Amino acid sequence: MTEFFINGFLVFLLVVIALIAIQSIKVFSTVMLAGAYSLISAIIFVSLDAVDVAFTEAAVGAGLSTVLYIAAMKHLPKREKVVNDNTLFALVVCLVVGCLLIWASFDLPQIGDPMAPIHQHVGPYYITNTKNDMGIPNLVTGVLASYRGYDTLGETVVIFTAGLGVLLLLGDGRNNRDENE
Amino acid sequence: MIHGILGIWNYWIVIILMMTGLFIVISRHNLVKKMVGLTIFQTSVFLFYISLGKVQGGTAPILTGYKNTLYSNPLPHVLILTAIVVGVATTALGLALILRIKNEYGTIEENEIASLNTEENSK
Amino acid sequence: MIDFSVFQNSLPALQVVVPLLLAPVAVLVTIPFLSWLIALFGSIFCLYSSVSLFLLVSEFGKINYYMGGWLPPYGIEYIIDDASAFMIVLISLMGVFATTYAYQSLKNEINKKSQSKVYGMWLLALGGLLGLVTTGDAFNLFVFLEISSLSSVTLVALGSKNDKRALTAAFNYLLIGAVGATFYVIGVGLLYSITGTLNIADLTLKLSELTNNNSMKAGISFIIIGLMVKAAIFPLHIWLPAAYTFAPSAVAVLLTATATKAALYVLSRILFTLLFNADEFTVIILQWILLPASIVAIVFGTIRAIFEKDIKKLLAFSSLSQIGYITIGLTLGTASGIMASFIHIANHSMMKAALFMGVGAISIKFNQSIKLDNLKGLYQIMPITSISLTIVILSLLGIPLTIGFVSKVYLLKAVFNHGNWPILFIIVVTSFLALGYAWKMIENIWMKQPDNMNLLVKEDPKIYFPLFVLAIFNILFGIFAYPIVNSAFKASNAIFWKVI
Amino acid sequence: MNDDPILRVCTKIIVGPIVLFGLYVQFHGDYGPGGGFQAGVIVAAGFILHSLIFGLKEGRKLVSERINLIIMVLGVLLYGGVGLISLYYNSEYLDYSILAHDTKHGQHIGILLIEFGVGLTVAGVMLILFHLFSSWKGDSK
Repeated sequence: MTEFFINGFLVFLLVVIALIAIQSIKVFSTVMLAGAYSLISAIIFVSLDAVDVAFTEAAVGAGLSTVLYIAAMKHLPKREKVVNDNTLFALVVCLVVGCLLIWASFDLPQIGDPMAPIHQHVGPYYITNTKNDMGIPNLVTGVLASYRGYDTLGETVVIFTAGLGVLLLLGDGRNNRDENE
Repeated sequence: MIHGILGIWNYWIVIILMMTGLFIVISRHNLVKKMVGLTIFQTSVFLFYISLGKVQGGTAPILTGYKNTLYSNPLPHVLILTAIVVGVATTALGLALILRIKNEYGTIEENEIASLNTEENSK
Repeated sequence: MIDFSVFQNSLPALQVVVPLLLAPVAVLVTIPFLSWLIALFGSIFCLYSSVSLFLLVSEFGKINYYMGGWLPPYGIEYIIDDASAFMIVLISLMGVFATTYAYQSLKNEINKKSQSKVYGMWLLALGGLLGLVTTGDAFNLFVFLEISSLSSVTLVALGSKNDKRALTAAFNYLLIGAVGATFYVIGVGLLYSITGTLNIADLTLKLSELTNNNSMKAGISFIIIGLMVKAAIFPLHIWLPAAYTFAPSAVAVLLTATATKAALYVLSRILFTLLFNADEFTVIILQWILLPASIVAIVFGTIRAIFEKDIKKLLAFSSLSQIGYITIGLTLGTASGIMASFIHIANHSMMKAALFMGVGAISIKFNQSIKLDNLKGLYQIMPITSISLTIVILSLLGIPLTIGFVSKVYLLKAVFNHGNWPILFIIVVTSFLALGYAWKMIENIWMKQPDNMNLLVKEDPKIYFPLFVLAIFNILFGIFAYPIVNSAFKASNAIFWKVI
Repeated sequence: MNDDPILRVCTKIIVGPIVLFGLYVQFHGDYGPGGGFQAGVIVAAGFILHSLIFGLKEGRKLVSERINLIIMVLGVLLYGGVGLISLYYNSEYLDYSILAHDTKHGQHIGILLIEFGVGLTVAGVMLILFHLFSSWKGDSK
């Protein structure tokens, strides 16, 4: 029961943060809120048994993204100019999509139900076979690196693409300036 | 029965969080806020996946060596690890573009940029 | 001594992995020409492997390749069947053309310092698209979707050297693409939660056991919305015109010939594998969402193109309407409809790639964004480019003896067999309306005197060679349509009947 | 960049342990939580801290942009290369079983190798991102 209340409180915090992020006109504080959002999500991931994900979310989502945001904010205006001409459209889109999802949620398995399809098919295979196949206890590493290793290769390529892209976008401008100086 | 209602409620909160993120992306004109909205949207989707993987009374999917331990499903965790990295890649590229846009246009408000673009088009 | 024959068995993996691994090498080599050679080698290797896979598949049937040796649904599976073989041959062929063209074009449009990195990006985009088409795993598809979109966003943004609007175009592409990809992930999550699997074949099997499940319907809808963003289908196309207009011309060639086509293929695959189990729901998606969207796209795109002065934008809006023709074939829900779509996917990528190459060749001479006026008297300045462009424009219109005609015939035949007269009418009328923008270009090229004779520069064979070859292809496959039609027929059967 | 002696001394003391912790997370990832991504980010964080306190120029003396790029590239090539080795031994792409005499051992070696590749790329990319973002001043337009 304690766990339930702690989780409830954390989720409540998430909702509050998201709502403040809509309202706030200070861009800088929105950026910090996004960092807090990631960090609280990471705590929720721990309570949902996803330790590896929590670790990554805390390091990447709350840590590194925030660093990048702050470094970028140095050159960007700190306040946004509020024009609310899109609100109705956005509201309609979100309501439609949200209702579609809520409608879908009625046929979703209940959270934590051990009889849910995902705990019956494919998932159990990893739990029973990882030890025999590769002899390592961390199932997430096993699935990530070997069973779905190709996904991880793709992901490494994605992060490489992003690095290369930012290098092309920001690196060359800087090099030009250095030559001028 | 209480458990049943709770099972659905969790999804609803995640859905509300997703929609707040999407709302920020669509309604705000400030490009940085759009990126923040996207981050919130994506992080909420991660929450959705991770809550799928949870097993009641289970532990983290790291083998303990004891028999009859109940583990949560590792597969959603793997998928979300991938998605987190993809998310940060998108954020980095988006921020780089925003910096360049600020440099060229002098503003990062979408409606001002749009009117500058129309000027450019009519040239 | 390395025995290369062992690699023959792994072509399904290599055709994706080789460009992805050559990309970092191309980045490390700082000499642009060498990087370009690496990119060219990569694309030629892809062509070689995809053609040999195509031949293998047409002889021995579907190839399943298990990454890491793990059987599906536990591991990731690659599927090469008639349909995906058709697509990888198309993508890698257009990749070779675009890469050949890219060297001279990018040399003019991009800083020397960043050129070798651009070729790395180029290879990443190519590899991402090939992976997107061949993967048999729903989540792996997302990863490749992101590789291809992040790399194409960067490539589009590189147009900012000439025009700052490329940056906003790229940002919109990134943002809309990211929201679309997130929708796709939500959809996959919903389907995963009710089936427990990510392998598309296994997913189809598991979904066919479920009937009338909200999560299934919502999940498929989310996946389709996500893919519609990538394929630029009507209400979600907003990123496309600006991205094509302001990207460097070589990039526009690559994107128009491969990126949207790959997304359209994936969409058709999802529509007819996952969706076809849910009967009346299928009808709703096809008849009430995709069909109106494609009709509006055709009409809107054609009309916008008629009133457009900027040629690149004109071509982008024309692409929008041509994508509409492709999706109309899909909405018929018949094998002949899918076949018509596949023929048009191949033909349209050949036509539009050639058109963007021609426009790029002109923009090098004029060194600015080009309006219709800049085409005036082009036949005096660049005769071969003019002839090739004219052939391709005629092909776009659907004049007999060109591939455009083949597309139109098969599309009309499919619609006719389906008996949907209003659609038939719309296709015929919009084809005539397309004359509106096509004629403007032809008129300017052939019937006007050039404004400024200073522009009388010799045209560069390195630029017009790929364009000229594509123009010849436009006629060649218009007369001998058998190879494209036959492979599209097999592809549509593979998708529609799920045989072989 | 920052002249506060306390910060400078503390940073000197703490950068080493941070990188060490990153390596622990890297190579202990198959037993506990962690792996290439997390380790890459942590190692990058160590270098980022160094650059924050001693200045970007000092940071670039430690890892020049060229070396940074090479680290990024090596990670991807290491990962892809392990896959190619499997092909050479007539197995499927990324099948690590052939890396040692028995499959279980081979898998373990393969996982360590590719995780190291991931770690290299992630660390390289994160570091280069930080440097690009913080050294960006905009053109003089």
